[in-house]
Amino acid sequence: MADARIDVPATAKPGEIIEIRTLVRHPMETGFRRTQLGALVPRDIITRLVCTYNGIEVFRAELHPAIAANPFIAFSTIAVESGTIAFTWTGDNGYSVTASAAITVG
Amino acid sequence: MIQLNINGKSEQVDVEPNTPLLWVIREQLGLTGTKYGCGVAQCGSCTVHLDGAAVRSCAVPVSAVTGKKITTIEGLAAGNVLHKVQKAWLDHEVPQCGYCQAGMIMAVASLLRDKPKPTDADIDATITNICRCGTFNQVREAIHAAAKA
Amino acid sequence: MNSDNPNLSRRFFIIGSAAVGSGLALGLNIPFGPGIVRAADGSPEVTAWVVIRPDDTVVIRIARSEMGQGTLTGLAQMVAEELECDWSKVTTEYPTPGQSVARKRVWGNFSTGGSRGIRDSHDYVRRGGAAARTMLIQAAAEAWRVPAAECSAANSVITHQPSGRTTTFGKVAEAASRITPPKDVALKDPKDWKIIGKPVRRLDTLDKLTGKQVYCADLKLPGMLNATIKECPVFGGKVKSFDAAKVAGMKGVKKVVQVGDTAVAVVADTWWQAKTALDALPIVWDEGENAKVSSASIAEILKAGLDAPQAFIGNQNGDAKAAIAGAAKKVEAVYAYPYLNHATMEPMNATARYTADRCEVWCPTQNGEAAFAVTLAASGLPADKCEVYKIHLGGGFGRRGAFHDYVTQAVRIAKQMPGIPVKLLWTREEDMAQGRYHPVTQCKLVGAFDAGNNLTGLHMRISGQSILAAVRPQALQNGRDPAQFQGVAPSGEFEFGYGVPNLLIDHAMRNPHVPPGFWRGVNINQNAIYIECFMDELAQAAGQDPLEFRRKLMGKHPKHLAVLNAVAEKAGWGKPAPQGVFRGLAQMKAFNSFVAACAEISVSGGNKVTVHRIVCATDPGYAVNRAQIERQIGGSFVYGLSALFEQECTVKNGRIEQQNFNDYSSMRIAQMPKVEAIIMPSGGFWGGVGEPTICVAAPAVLNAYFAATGKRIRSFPLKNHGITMV
Amino acid sequence: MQRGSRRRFLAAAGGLAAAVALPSTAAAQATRTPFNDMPDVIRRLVGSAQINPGKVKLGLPPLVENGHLVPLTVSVESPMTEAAHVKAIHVLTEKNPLPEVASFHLGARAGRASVAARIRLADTQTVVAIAELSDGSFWSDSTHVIVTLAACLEEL
Repeated sequence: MADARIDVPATAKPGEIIEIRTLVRHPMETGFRRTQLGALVPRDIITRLVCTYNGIEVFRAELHPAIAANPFIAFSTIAVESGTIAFTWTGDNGYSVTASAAITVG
Repeated sequence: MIQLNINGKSEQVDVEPNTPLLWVIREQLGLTGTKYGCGVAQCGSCTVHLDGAAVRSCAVPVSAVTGKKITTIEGLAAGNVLHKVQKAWLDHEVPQCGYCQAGMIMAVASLLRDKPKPTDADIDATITNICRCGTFNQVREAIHAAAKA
Repeated sequence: MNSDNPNLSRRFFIIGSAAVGSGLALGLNIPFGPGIVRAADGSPEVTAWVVIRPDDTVVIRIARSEMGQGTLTGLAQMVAEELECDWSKVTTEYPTPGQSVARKRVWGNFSTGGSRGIRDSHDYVRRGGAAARTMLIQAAAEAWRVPAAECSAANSVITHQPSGRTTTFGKVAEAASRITPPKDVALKDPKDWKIIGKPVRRLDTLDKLTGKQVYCADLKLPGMLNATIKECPVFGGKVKSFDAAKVAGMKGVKKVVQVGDTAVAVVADTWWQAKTALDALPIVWDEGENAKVSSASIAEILKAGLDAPQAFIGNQNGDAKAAIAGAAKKVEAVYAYPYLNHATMEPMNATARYTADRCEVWCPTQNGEAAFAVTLAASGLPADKCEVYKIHLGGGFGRRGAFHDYVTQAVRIAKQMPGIPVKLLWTREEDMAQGRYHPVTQCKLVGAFDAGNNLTGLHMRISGQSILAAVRPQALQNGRDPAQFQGVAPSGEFEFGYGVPNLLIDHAMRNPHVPPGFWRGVNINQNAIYIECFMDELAQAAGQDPLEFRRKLMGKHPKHLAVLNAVAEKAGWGKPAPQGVFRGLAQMKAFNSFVAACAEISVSGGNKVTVHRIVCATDPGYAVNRAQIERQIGGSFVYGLSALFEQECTVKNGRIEQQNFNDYSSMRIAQMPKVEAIIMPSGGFWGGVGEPTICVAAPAVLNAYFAATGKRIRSFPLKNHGITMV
Repeated sequence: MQRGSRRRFLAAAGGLAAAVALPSTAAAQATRTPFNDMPDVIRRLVGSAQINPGKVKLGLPPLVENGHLVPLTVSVESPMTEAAHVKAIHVLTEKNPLPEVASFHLGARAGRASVAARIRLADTQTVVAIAELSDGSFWSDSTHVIVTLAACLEEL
């Protein structure tokens, strides 16, 4: 599995509300777990997902340790024009992953 | 087709000859009082009688029992009257979860057939069924009570 | 109940099968929505706990699970006591978790573990009975047009005192069910109890004697197929591949399915066909890193924890380390306790039927709500499209309480065969390989004495596996697992019974990959061995009698001391034992009950142990049914002593080595000691029954073994030392 | 990601390359001691505004076994126009080690105020969803979820 999977319709009608689903592979280490030797496993989570549509932010999520491993986030946006819907996940320890999808609106 | 005599009835079953008697009893004949506990003749939950003798049916291929009288827990009572072991089990409230008790009762009924007044040593030597709930003291009391009945 | 009727009356056959039949009918046919006030057969529900049929039969609803421990009967006694019904007319039924969700959890918690079945629900189930009685009386009074205060109920009969008129519960139940339940009801004073506290006969015995009792492994649904499963034997491993074509043509085989990432199942007409095919199925596992782990490597990790600088503190007063450093005399010992499997007689199993808009599960569970939760998760359907039916359990002991892996599997299999009910039944070998094991620990104890042989300090260092860290890490208390200190805690349900001037009890957490679970008694099993055997070691070092040594430390723990004194007195401690017989003691507070045992054993040939007698005392606060408490004590000893003498789960190449009862044995009747129970409820609190006494058998026997042989055994099971139980 | 036919993009980027993206607050949060101060956190989110019941629908299963993976949906009644829309949806818990679960920021371009995620629940507890609307008002819904595993561990 690649780090990120996104599910964006390839085509949509203008003004159509489209559903976007995202999944990114990440342990979302809470900072509350213990190792085999009883030591605390340091927190290591994705803290943010930003979605832009032709460069304009249309959705943003701030995430905390209570988001389950391999964060799945679904939301919607209105198909306004053809172009690119892009996603950026950022988090602890310099984590950053991007993905994008082309959409044809017409 | 294999011909079986079970609880006084004649039955025909269409199974592989090496199928354990336990699974023929449970799955072909629908008599689920006889239990699966281990499959290797260790626990005794599957005990039935072959011509009155206790056997662990999980380790007996069905082909080996043709011509023998099979009795399961469902066939132990005489019509409407409980077998004296069942009666003693009721009086002494032996079962906890009860899963092993059909096998236990069958083993004890066979013991009492062979030794109507078993000593504790006879019980210890003969009754080797596993009961994880641990009802052994009630089992022993009930065996002695059944022997007196 | 007529359960002492030896004859197979008509009732025997009809009620026996009806109990199962109606349960299934409820499951299959009858929607049971919110607000309904009728039972499945149309009889009026007076309160959620009580249904009364026109023939005066009282159906008491039981949310907790009966698995042999007698809670079904005990809870029914609670309701019946306040209801004032005729006990001989009582029967029971399980409400379903789906009904519970729809009715906003009207029956409370379904969880049956931690010896909490009765002690956590006694109050509200009694109120359910009392409310029903009030409503029945009011219904009769309204019919007679008399004040309810002039009426009373006893034995299912309502009497108008001034006129002497009577009616029965069955005649007024319909009217009572329409009355608004009272907001508050008074409960009886325990001294007025007539049914609670009496050794009434169990409600569930007869069918277990005739083969009629349907356990979940016996369930049969129309069109049902049978399945059995193999999960990767290395915990954490996955399925790499399997060759379904190799078995697809075998007789009866319907489908080979992968179940999640980790398991493969065969579905066939019969279970035996499924098992035969699964045995023949080539499966390649991706075993992962854990395949390198062995019991020896785990033991090394735990051993390092015994002296590790960092540990979580569970109980502390004074300065134990300073007391030990300045001691005139030090005593030190290291103990170890292995992994254990529950080995319920009925292997794990569940039956599921899935369609796109409904998922139903029949399963043996200690917590119907938990089974329902995994049904929702595995099916992906909402709560109003799922239902779980609890079918009688062939043992639980903790395996079927917290973890419903077997239910998840059954739903995942059924999802791959929509519309067809599939019964998944594990082999015993699978049950041994896929447990939720009693966790592994080691323990180092150091005691300090002053020049006058007074115990001045004690350090108990536990090193080993935390259940909480594995299953609910977010609930750790800044890393500390409070359950690790059961029996040695500073206060509460598991309060340490000794006053030591300088005390430190701490835990170096070490978490191997083997999945831990809640095994009857949980951590009191090993903690009792550690502390109670070491108390004997300390007494010996001080040259004092083990009972007297303990008594001196128990001044502030009178209830702990009372049960210890009771067993000592009854066993004749201090008086000569029969020739060749030796005694050992132990005490503990567990699950809010105070328990103690005195074991009498003899040893022949240096290693053949006969346990002749165990005198056991318990103070559970209130004793609901002494006959059942006695059976739980005896049964808990079988569970605990089987482990002590014969059981361990060892790890090789990341997997459990034991496969069946041939290499994971369990006590037989020949090994069973006489058990003398002293049930001494002191009132004012509610303690558990099913688990507490398990922990005192093993240390009492070990202390007696030392008395007999002069040898301290500190690692288990005893078979590893060539010691057998005869 | 069940809609296989519609899934047509797999992306993997060099995650650790962009170390510059670490915001300074994340490092601070990473060391936060577990402490659930949900009422204070809510107060910080909404300021002095009233929180009204209604408009929000929080979807969670009534029962979960261990709470490691709990499906969550939140939807809010809103026309989702420039003039009247949902600006943010906050999800909080009362008994997790930390109260915050997630904050979702959206606007009129979302078309529909509806989000889904998978969350963790450490204990049987109430989960709260609060929606912040473009008119400055706050609306909420809450749901009780039973974590059945918690029942095995009470007071151990």
